[in-house]
Amino acid sequence: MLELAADNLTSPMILCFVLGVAAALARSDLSFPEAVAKGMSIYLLFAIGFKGGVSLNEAGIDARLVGAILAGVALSAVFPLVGFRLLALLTSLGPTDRAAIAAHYGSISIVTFVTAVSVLDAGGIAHEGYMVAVAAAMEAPAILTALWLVARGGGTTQTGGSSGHHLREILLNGSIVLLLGAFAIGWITGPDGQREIDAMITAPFKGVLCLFLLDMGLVAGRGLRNARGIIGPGLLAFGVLMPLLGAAIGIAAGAMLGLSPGGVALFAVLSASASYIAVPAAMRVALPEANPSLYLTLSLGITFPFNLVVGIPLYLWAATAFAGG
Amino acid sequence: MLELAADNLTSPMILCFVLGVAAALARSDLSFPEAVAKGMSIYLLFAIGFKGGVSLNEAGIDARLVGAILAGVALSAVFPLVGFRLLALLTSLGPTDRAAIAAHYGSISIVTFVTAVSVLDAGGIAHEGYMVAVAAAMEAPAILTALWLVARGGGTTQTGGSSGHHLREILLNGSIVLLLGAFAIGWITGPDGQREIDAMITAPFKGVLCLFLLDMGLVAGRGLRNARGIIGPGLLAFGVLMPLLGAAIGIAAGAMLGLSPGGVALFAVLSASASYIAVPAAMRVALPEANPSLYLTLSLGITFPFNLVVGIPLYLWAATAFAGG
Amino acid sequence: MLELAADNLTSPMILCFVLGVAAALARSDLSFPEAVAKGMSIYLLFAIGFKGGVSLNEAGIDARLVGAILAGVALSAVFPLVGFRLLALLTSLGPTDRAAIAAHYGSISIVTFVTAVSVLDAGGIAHEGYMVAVAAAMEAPAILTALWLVARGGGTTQTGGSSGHHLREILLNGSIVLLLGAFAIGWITGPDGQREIDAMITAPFKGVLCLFLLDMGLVAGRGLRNARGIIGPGLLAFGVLMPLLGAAIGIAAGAMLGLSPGGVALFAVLSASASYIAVPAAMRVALPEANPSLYLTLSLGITFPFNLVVGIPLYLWAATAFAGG
Amino acid sequence: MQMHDAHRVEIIIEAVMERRLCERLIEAGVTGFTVLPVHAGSGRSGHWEREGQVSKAGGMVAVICLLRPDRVDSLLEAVFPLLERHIGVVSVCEAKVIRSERF
Amino acid sequence: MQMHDAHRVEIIIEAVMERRLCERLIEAGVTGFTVLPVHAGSGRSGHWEREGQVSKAGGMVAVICLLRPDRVDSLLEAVFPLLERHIGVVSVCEAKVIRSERF
Amino acid sequence: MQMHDAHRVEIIIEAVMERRLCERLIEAGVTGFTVLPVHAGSGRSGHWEREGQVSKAGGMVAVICLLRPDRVDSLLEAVFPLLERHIGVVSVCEAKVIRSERF
Ligand SMILES: Nc1ncnc2c1ncn2[C@@H]1O[C@H](COP(=O)(O)O)[C@@H](O)[C@H]1O
Ligand SMILES: Nc1ncnc2c1ncn2[C@@H]1O[C@H](COP(=O)(O)O)[C@@H](O)[C@H]1O
Ligand SMILES: Nc1ncnc2c1ncn2[C@@H]1O[C@H](COP(=O)(O)O)[C@@H](O)[C@H]1O
Ligand code: NA
Ligand code: NA
Ligand code: NA
Repeated sequence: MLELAADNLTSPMILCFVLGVAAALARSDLSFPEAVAKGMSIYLLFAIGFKGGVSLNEAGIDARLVGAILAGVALSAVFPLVGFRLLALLTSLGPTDRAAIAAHYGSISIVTFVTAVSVLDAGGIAHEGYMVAVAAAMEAPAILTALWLVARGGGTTQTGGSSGHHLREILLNGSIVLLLGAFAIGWITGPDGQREIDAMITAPFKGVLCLFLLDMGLVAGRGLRNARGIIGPGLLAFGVLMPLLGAAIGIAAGAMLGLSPGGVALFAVLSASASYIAVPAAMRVALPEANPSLYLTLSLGITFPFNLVVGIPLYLWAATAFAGG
Repeated sequence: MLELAADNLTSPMILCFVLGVAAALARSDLSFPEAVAKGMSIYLLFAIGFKGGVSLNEAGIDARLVGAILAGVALSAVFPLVGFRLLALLTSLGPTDRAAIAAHYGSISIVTFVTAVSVLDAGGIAHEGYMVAVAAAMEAPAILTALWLVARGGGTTQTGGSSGHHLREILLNGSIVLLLGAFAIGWITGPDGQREIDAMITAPFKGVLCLFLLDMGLVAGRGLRNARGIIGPGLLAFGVLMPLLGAAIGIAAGAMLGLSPGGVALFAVLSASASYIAVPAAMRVALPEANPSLYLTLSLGITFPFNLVVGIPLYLWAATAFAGG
Repeated sequence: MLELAADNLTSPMILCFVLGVAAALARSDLSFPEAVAKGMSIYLLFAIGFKGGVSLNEAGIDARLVGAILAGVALSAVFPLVGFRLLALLTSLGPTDRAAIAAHYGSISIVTFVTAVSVLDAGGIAHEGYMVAVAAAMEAPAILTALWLVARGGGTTQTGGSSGHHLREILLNGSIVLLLGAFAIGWITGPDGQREIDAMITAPFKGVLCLFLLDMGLVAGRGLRNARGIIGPGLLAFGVLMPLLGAAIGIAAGAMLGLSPGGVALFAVLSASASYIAVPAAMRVALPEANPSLYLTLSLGITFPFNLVVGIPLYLWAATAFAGG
Repeated sequence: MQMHDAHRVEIIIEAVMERRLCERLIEAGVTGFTVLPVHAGSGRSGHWEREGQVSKAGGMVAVICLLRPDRVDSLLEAVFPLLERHIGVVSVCEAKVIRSERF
Repeated sequence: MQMHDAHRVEIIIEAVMERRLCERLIEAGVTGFTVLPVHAGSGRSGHWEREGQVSKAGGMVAVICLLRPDRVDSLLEAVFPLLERHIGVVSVCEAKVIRSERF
Repeated sequence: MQMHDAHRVEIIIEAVMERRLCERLIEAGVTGFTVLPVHAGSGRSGHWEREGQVSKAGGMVAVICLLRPDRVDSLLEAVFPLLERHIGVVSVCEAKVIRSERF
């Protein structure tokens, strides 16, 4: 466990993230163009989706696949309820802010997932390829729960356009479509397809991930600098407790589904991670009164680094201990 | 033939294009930044040009090279006359729109060409490296023919700047310069040069092509959505018949030149394909009265997918049957 | 020597630069999006920094490392004094313009350095990995000397913000932070880290460098076109003599430090090269009265190509002859 | 040259609302509008910049709409529901245009 | 602060015409202009956006030119031939500038 | 719709000065501003474009600031020291805004 953590701390990926945060806090003008950041994110989503699809093609459809997806959807839908309540205990925020924050923790961070997959691969730990599909399935349900929480409390959640319009927009979000589309392509084309494009999606993957984490460090550091004073001790505690809680539930669910230790660890990582791309955008549309500094700082500035540095090795260790490795 | 077509349909490249069209039609917000799309296009043009130049260096200059280039220029110049007339038969469009559309079909689509080269390479089918130079030579002549068609009919074609200025702009178009420049560099440096940069221009090529086709699918799908109702049955027929006609003439010309079956297939692909980068821009400058929705939708939304999905395997089969493979 | 020069002239890298210059002079509209250019530059800085750090990790810290960095700082600080004086001899420019130009020559061009490293690697010539750190150390001191030169002459150098603010901005410049950060990461993670991301930072490196040089050729050519008539014979002479002078001093310093012939050549290249990214931006802030056309055209349009085409093989030959190879 | 009175409306609004705003404008019957990218900004909700960002959440666009003076009010009324709950600013300048038949 | 009368001309024109327009402006003797990128737009010829596009064909730029009121007419006359046949809009606002010697 | 008088200040300034200008504006107490990217330009110091550039040296940004008419002077005075020594242009237009409590 300690060794894993130490290895993790000195991996190029974590160090790149740290470099980014440090540069931003020191007010360096180092930055990535928006288009480059988006390009790297497209690449990572495509590659991870495709490889997941190929491994499903190789392993064949498994009864557990359906179970895992349903469990993922259920957890994503339920976590915001947990988060909403936990935030009420730890902070004095109003229901709209609490719902918006909670939505982020029900959904997932694909980069945290991708980093965990890289750690597993580096350690030679097997895991189910369809976890990518589970990741995609977990992106959206949390948003709906959060909107329901606000609507139930008498808040308004829609702006311009019917609620069906809005739901469709959430489900057709670019990152979900790309992840599932690439997964489907990988599944259809299988190992033959992978051979054709392997040199582009496998070999440079980790290097691109390093640069992307550097960029995320820059953005997170900038957010932390601008948001100084916004995150009190209660929110800070939430930013660490919520992922731990999520991971614990994720491990239990994964073990109950009978996933491999690697798969259980990934389930824990998905459950623990908080969205910072799709959900913030959805919240700006649907809950514009919620303060974006709160959820962005918490998700990208606190929980993301926590999961990256402490969480991934911890969840992996716990999953191995629990699911027998 | 059927096997080829089926293989083609389930290749990651075609599936990526289909994913893009589907996402756009479903109104997903998935999109590539403009800079990323341009970056991928620069990469593809550079790589395909360079590799063509290297293979010319290896094979040595061939009498057929000159013949192929001259034939390409002639076909590019003549096709718009054919298209202009065919459009008069099939549609009731005015001469300016017909000339503008016809210009696109005389010129070529480099991505269609690149995809065909990938298919040939995957199938181990040899082809002349200098076909890249033929592709570059075929980009511009069609534009001049179209302008002549309009001028002959009494239309105006110039805006600001002499006609020499305009010609120069067409010939120094970025994609022509990059393709020919990379070709020249590949030719000068030969296999030694290729060894230096091979890891960047060969291995990831197909993967980048997949992502580029995904982007093109998104743009094509958006165009189709916006242009609903613009393309009547006559235009639709043109968008399929013109490439078939082009391909037939291309196969005949390629076989008469004595090209290899792979080379004949590429000649057919060039003849069949329609420009959607260089020519639309030239038409906006020179024939601003022509309706861009017509030519963009036709070229990118109809003919490009037709060639990608049906055309390439068909032309390859015909070329092999005809030129003896 | 001649063979080296000829090899250099027909390398894909030089030819790409030449293609860019030619396309821009011919007024082709070929261009790279700003975001793509910045993305390539981030990649190159990261890769070269990381690899330098790894090789320091392998070689262990060497007394010479400290000496080389101190020597680099000293040369960077002193060269502007030399340049300032030489410009007074060769031109009739005022002190502000002379100081601004001189700052560029005290600092370094990382792309010239990267190209030289590629040439050494291709020729199998060993060199100290920590030269990357020397490069980073040489970026900033020249700027301070130039500001001191102007302040001493009674000129004003600050706009908005204290001088400490300004110094901090210079030292935390994005390219310095990225280069040193990647160096540190490479040093910490060592060969293990390199193995993880090697496929991304080593294999495609030269290909990306080629495209980046093509872009630099386009920018340089555009600058030359716009600046026709600005560079008189005196400035032109400076643009060639100053790098030669710098290289000579660099070779002497490198040899005195006991660097390997490859290391001496790199020291010469750093000394000879002129900044065109960090220093121009710093000069716009601190010496807005200096004419940017002068220093940009000189650095990017004259000295950069001179070093690329003539300088690198010359300095390498001299370093080998001098430091015994 | 013959010039005609017009108004230039500039709406700076969150990027996530771009699609909805455009739909509203078209429904409101404007003849056209142009969307400019925005790089950074500052307001009561703090400072933001687009560099390095993937999410659309932090970012704005600027929409410029030229129209006949008598249409400004109906445009503003059509888009006000969007603006009311979202951060953003709207300004209107008097302007002259050529080719009034276009507006 | 001392302010001077000026006009702010904004020309939104097809990206393919940018080079020609700039040449015209310089020929017409303006002291300067600034070109802003455009992200998307809508008009009688439909809706377009730049995302994912490689071709310059579908896209516009916005050119801003500040100049002395008495020069507006000659500028418009110089660029009109370009505008006449191409899609795009031109608007002129009254403005004040500092440092009038620059215009 | 209820509109209020405001001024629209547009500062086109070198990209390297963006950070300093923003700090100045905030110090000067403006409630907000928006920064637009600039693609190319021409002036007495020649023509430039951003395509392919890595250095911030050649390039501008456009900063738009809407504010109450009585605050314009103090804003201009606050930013003038920056503008004086750097290339760039400043223009002020009269405008109307909705939601005046925001300015
Ligand atoms: N007075 C203003 N002038 C120009 N843009 C503004 C102004 N106030 C706000 N903005 C823009 O609107 C965004 C949100 O403003 P706010 O709601 O005040 O945080 C800012 O980040 C700016 O981009
Ligand atoms: N009223 C308008 N206000 C602002 N921009 C416009 C307007 N009308 C047209 N445009 C711009 O000009 C382009 C072409 O307009 P059109 O010729 O009407 O299709 C549109 O896509 C918009 O970018
Ligand atoms: N009259 C003007 N109208 C609009 N932008 C201008 C004007 N004059 C200068 N500029 C902008 O300011 C930059 C520097 O101008 P200058 O100091 O005249 O070289 C130019 O490159 C343009 O981007
Ligand atoms: Na989660
Ligand atoms: Na064709
Ligand atoms: Na130097």
